[in-house]
Amino acid sequence: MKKIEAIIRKPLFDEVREALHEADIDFITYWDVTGVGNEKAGSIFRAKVYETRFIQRRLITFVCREHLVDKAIDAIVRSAKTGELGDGKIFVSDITDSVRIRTGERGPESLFIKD
Amino acid sequence: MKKIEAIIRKPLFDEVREALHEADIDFITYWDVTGVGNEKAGSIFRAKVYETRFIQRRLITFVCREHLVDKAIDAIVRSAKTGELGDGKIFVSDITDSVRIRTGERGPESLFIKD
Amino acid sequence: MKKIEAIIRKPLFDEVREALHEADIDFITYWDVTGVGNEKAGSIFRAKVYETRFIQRRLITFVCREHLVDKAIDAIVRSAKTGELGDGKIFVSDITDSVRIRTGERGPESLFIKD
Amino acid sequence: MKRVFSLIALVVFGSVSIFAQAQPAASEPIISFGNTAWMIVATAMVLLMTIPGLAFFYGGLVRQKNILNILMQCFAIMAAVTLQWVVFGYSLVFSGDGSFIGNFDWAMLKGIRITDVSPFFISQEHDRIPHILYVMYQGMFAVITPALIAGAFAERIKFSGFLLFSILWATFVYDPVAHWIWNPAGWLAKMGAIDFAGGTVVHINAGIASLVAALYIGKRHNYVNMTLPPHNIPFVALGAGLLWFGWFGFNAGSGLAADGLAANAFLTTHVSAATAAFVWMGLDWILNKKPTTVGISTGAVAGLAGITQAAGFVSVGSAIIIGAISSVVCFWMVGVAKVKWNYDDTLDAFGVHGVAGFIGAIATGIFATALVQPNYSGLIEGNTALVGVQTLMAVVVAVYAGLVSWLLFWITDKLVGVRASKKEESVGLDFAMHKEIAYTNVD
Amino acid sequence: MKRVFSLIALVVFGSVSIFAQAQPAASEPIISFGNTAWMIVATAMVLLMTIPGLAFFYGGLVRQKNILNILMQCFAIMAAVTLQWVVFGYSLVFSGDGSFIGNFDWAMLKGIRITDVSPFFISQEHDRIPHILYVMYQGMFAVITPALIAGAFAERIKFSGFLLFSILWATFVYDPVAHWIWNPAGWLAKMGAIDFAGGTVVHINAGIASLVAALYIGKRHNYVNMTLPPHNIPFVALGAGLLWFGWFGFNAGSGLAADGLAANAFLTTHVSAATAAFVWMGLDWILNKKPTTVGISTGAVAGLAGITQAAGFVSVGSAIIIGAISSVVCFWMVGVAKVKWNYDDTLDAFGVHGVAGFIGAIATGIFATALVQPNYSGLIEGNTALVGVQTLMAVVVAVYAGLVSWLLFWITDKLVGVRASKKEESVGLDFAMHKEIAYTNVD
Amino acid sequence: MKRVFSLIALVVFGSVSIFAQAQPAASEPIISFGNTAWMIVATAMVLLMTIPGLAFFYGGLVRQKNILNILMQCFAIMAAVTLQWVVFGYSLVFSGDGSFIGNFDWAMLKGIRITDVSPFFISQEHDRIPHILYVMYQGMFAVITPALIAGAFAERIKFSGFLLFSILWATFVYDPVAHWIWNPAGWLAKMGAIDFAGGTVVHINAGIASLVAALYIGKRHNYVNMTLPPHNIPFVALGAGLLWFGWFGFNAGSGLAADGLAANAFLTTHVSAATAAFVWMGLDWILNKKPTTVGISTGAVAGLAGITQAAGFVSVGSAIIIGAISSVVCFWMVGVAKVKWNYDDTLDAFGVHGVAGFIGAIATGIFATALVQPNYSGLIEGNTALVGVQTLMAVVVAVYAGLVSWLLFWITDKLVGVRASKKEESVGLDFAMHKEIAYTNVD
Ligand SMILES: Nc1ncnc2c1ncn2[C@@H]1O[C@H](COP(=O)(O)OP(=O)(O)O)[C@@H](O)[C@H]1O
Ligand SMILES: Nc1ncnc2c1ncn2[C@@H]1O[C@H](COP(=O)(O)OP(=O)(O)O)[C@@H](O)[C@H]1O
Ligand SMILES: Nc1ncnc2c1ncn2[C@@H]1O[C@H](COP(=O)(O)OP(=O)(O)O)[C@@H](O)[C@H]1O
Repeated sequence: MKKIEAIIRKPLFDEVREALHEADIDFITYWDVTGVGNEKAGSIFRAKVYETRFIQRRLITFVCREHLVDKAIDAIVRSAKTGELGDGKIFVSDITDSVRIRTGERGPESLFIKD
Repeated sequence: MKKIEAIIRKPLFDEVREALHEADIDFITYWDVTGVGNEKAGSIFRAKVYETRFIQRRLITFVCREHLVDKAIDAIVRSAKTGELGDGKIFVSDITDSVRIRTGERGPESLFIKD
Repeated sequence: MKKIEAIIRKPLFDEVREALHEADIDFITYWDVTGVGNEKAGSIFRAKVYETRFIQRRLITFVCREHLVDKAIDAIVRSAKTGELGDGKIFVSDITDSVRIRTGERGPESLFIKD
Repeated sequence: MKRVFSLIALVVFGSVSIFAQAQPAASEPIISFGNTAWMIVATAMVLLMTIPGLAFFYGGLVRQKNILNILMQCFAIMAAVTLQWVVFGYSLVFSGDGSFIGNFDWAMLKGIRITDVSPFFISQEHDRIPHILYVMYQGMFAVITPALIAGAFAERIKFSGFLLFSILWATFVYDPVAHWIWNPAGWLAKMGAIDFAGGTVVHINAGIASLVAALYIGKRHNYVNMTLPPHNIPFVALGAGLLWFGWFGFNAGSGLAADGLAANAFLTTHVSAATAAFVWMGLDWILNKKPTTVGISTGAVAGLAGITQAAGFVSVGSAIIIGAISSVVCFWMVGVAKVKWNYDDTLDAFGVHGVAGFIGAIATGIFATALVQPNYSGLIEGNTALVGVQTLMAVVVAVYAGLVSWLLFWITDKLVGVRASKKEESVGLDFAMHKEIAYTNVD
Repeated sequence: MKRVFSLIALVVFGSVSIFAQAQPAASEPIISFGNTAWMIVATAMVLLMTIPGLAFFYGGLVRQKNILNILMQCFAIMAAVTLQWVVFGYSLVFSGDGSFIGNFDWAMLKGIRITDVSPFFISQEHDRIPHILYVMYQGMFAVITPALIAGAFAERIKFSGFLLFSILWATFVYDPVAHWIWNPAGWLAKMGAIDFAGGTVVHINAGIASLVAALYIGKRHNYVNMTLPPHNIPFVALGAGLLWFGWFGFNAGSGLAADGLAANAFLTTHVSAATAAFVWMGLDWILNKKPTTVGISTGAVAGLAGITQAAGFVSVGSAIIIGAISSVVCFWMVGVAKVKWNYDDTLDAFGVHGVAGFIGAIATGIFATALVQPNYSGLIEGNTALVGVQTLMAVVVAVYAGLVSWLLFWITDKLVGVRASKKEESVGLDFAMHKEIAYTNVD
Repeated sequence: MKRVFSLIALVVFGSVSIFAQAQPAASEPIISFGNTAWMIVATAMVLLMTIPGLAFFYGGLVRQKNILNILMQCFAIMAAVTLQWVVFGYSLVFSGDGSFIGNFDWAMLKGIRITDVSPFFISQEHDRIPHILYVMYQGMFAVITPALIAGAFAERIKFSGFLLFSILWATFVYDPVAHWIWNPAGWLAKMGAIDFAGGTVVHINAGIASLVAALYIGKRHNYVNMTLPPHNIPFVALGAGLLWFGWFGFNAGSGLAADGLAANAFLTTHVSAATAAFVWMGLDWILNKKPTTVGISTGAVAGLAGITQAAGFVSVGSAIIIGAISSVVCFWMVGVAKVKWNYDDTLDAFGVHGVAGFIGAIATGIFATALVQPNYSGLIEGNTALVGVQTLMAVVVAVYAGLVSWLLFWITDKLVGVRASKKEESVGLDFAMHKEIAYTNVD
């Protein structure tokens, strides 16, 4: 099982979620973060313009089985890319165990619905 | 050392924290996240009912030594389970190093208080 | 590639960010969390003082190449340390893959700017 | 009702000095301290309705990334329309004796001295207010009307387009319509159409413009499958509370005096709002299983808009009926009809204000009673004429506002554009249009 | 003081037309523009106290998951009690000459014409306000009183139970008690008990009901080991500021005229609030090491509640004393006594309003001075009778409100239930009762 | 203008009873219901400007960790200065006939009965308000002035230092300056300097004190490279809206009557605010590419502060000019000059209030017209004297306020310290000074 963490532009969240859905990723968790990177944003405050490298972003994370990883990454890259500085990053790491609290199931089978 | 991440129902947070405390997990960090999964919630807005799969959840994370992992998972499953869709997930992963900032201690010993 | 997660005191964020900058860490992502640990904070509410172990903290995370890890940890410890209970923790883990969304680059080279 | 009488010999009173108030001749109107006291406050209360009242009511309903755009629109209209009003708007509406529009005699308030009594009055012919206070009071109505429209195209309008459209609209729609109905020389006023506090002039007028604007500008992206909960419901309630408070200035102030008529308008306004809020809560509870905060707030606003036209003509029992009907119809409108007809009136500026305005126009024709103002009786007292002229007024204003608003929106679109780009919309108008973010937690 | 005089021949004035005001016979009361101007505004200010004033003061103090429930309660009471008031509440309190309760003569405001002068007055026998304005002004008091109780059972009440209880309470507790004290025919009024703006009728009354309700419904789950910081302290301060503002309508309006008595009530109200706020800040600072925002806001409210009864009877020096005592006692009550006696009055509706109400009742008996109203002297001017009757009034109202509130709460519990389920409580009442979430950040 | 006349034989009117109002002798001043009605409300509106108006305007602009400190300061000043005012402040300003300061004759409002008419009036010599109401109205000005200064040292002040400084400042700066200008015996008043509603007494005075305090206390840590967006812009807009509303009480109330002069002050105030808001929006748009919410709010406040002094002396055309100039100069001040001169006036208390105050002082000397008040003409009507004395007033007050504020700040620093420690500043003043956190999401 792999954990995927994607730091994306907030306004593109809807597109990414749909792309993931098409790539069979239905369970995700996300929250808002602040990112410091290459991109800069200009704001105005009382007659002054100032630039900030602190950008509001969204972090999406999900755990999935290995065979879905590449498809998922492709989906994110496709939907979250604008080509301009600040498109964000995806990180992949290993998950050693997983539990579905409702059923107590452990391991990969906790990640999908058997019917 | 293992890192445990549990995505739970917000209202059950108190129960989970107490269960963890009894399982010797005293150091935890948490924040609020939005989860997309099987569960749905209905809201009302101006004479219309609509359903949303975006549910407010809480993510609890802590790093602990290996021998505490199973006890901790049991504690979470016990306290966070309602048996209905949407009880959440627990993920376990490896931590290669840990530092206590106050003392500079590294490795497992940074995780507990020696007296 | 390693992922570093540091849970620090919010007021020291500026110092930590600058120290990381000097340690060649320019890309970071952070958000606010609540920590439960040894430290306690006293609040007043309607004529009563009460203590809480729920402390507002900030979690900084970044992924970097191995050779930067020790320098980065040193920078954090130096800048985030007050010596009092509650200085926080740093956790290190492995990242198996990394993608820069803008370019599609993968692996370590997605983490820095080649000029 | 704003059925006002312009005095033939205004010039006579021009010379009434404020020091002369102590010994007025019997027939000469004076500036009454009491009525002036009330109307100064009423004017300020109507300002409060726009900022921060309406601004927060609307602002809480949109997504977090668009609230500043709403607040900004309310402030910008307050600034722009105030200037328009003083420079020529007031004159267009209230000067002269043309049937269709005023002239420029009072442009820049030329010739209006601070000692002049208002040539307009309702129930108190003798005890009046200063003319310039009347200018200000009416000015606050001119401000809030275009601000209401902002609810229709929220979350996707270009700011420059919005500003240009609002100023044009204030000039070419609001000013003529207000002239027809509130200037005694206006053709609808002469036909006997009555609108106590602006149910037609303000609510139908803005409501129809909203519908037109919503249709023209089109839906927000993803509108169909988006569930868009309000980002800050306490702000919605704050706005609704301030609107309720300010509405007493709006309605009870429209008699231009602190007398029994004002008290009656206060009573009917409050009771209609309470009834409509209660009914909406009940409908939510029965049909959707739960009573809601946004629902009860919306209900109150529907009741307030519904009674506006009738407040100074009907009695308390009729106010209950008007409130209840407004609530039921608006509930159906925003919950059923809007979904079926599938247009995107973001904050229901038409569904609430426009629809309730219509109800009020007709209801005034039905429920007006000589017990409140001796000269005005409606259908229930056997006068069939009034309901006819009221319907005519509502329809005429709807048609005029509909056509001209469309035209102005089209002109604005050609000149500067009205629709934000898809990217601006998804980034959020706050940042895209104003380079500001409403809430930040940088420490 | 609301020690009002009903005119024997009300019917006489029923025929006073608003047009007759220009030439009043010497002895015939008229509708004064000035007093009416003030009282219209005062009425609107008391509305503002409930929504959004109290709604935000309470709403900011609860946890994020319960704020909408508080706001909703304030709006629902505004709607429901307004209707109750117009339909029969006003009549029960103010009509007839029964000692214990009024009759239904004024149900639906039957027979009250818009030209009628109010049969009730305080300092200005000749220059009065419209009767329907008096109805509205009193109605706002009937609304805010049950709203205060909402603080006692916050975060765990069932909405249906809340609504039923509030309407019953308004009818069976508020209406009789208001009749006893504010209707000149009431038995306590006849004994000489005085309550200028509602220290007993509103604050003791609601305070005792709060205590009873808090005890009946029981503690929130986990109450003992929960630390529950307010979720939005700026909202608390916003509410406190609006309450302070609106309280001038409440207290300075209770003389029903814009005269020296109103100015005195304004002065004592403001000074008592300032003193109490200052004292609470000092106590926090000394005893808890830091002055706090919630503390100074609570102190101001305690001072306002404390002076309410006395505002039109005492002078500025006494107001300082009353403010200081209210603050100290309420501080001790919520900080020490509540902890010791271990009950869960969530937002201290009893600890602040009830307790300060008692202080005000007794203080009026002590500090009333003939310098303010010639007919009312207290203990410091050698009149021992007043403090006795004031104590009696406070005790009688406390006992009556205590017993009947318990009974009504019990009946409500049997009929629809009062306590939210454990699950609803932990999910939060906003979502459980209203399917709404106060703040969302969906973009 | 507050150019007021103290009656030689005050004692005469001391005996005017409120019951005597019905049959006043021609020459004897009475308490007018209408004027009293307006002034009660105006007084409450000025309270609303401080809490919650200014509190939220400032509170929204700071970082999340410092908002409670701002709110707390506004409440604490409301409490402390109210007591100071009643105990001796009012007496220092308005009693006696000294040129430089009053005496203690009215300490604790000794000898002021509730039936006394105010010895001070502007346009209505005969129809006045109760003396105690005048005390309260002026008291609200005494409260808001030191509250304005809080903007200068926000985010780094010690609370004890703040409180001590504010009380000292109210006593040793505000009271004398108000005496010079608003007491007819004051030396600047006698020279003919005029300040209708406090442009000099309030805005220059507080503005200069702000500059001094900002320079003394030094910059916030990291000021240079910190970008500090406001934490809650909707709060800023809420505050600005409430300030705009309340400012009508401030300016239109300063004529102490509900007459044509009040209406004129209302008109000029509103138009100046609208113009300044519009101009600021335009400057932002042209120079910074985008119109902003904080900008338009700040512009409105600049226009309000700019017109304050002139509101009762100039006509509507001049109000447009004053509004526009205030906006442009303040824009340049906070956007260019502050950056260049590199001082840290956190919320631009000097850059907006102080600077606009100066503009208003001079503008009054230029634009005053006999059309508004017959006795006051400015430069445009050929009277060169007035602009001279206005400039003198502005400079004298600036110098006095500058020196004494510095001294008081220095004394406060020695006694209790003014600057929060570096650690307190980075933790945030809310927690460091008050052990409170504004927003929490514990469920
Ligand atoms: N190594 C990293 N570790 C953590 N977050 C990162 C890292 N690199 C980038 N980010 C996040 O991704 C965001 C976008 O990165 P940025 O450098 O601005 O764009 P790009 O990847 O297109 O060069 C940053 O704001 C930051 O939140
Ligand atoms: N694979 C996953 N990766 C990340 N988060 C997940 C994953 N699966 C579930 N979650 C989180 O857990 C929550 C509960 O999951 P859900 O499917 O609704 O319930 P259940 O596990 O009982 O079927 C989701 O809302 C989501 O936040
Ligand atoms: N094992 C852990 N897992 C997750 N978070 C932790 C862990 N240990 C500490 N923390 C976080 O670090 C914060 C500081 O820890 P604390 O015990 O108070 O201080 P110290 O490390 O100085 O003893 C805690 O509030 C918590 O957020």
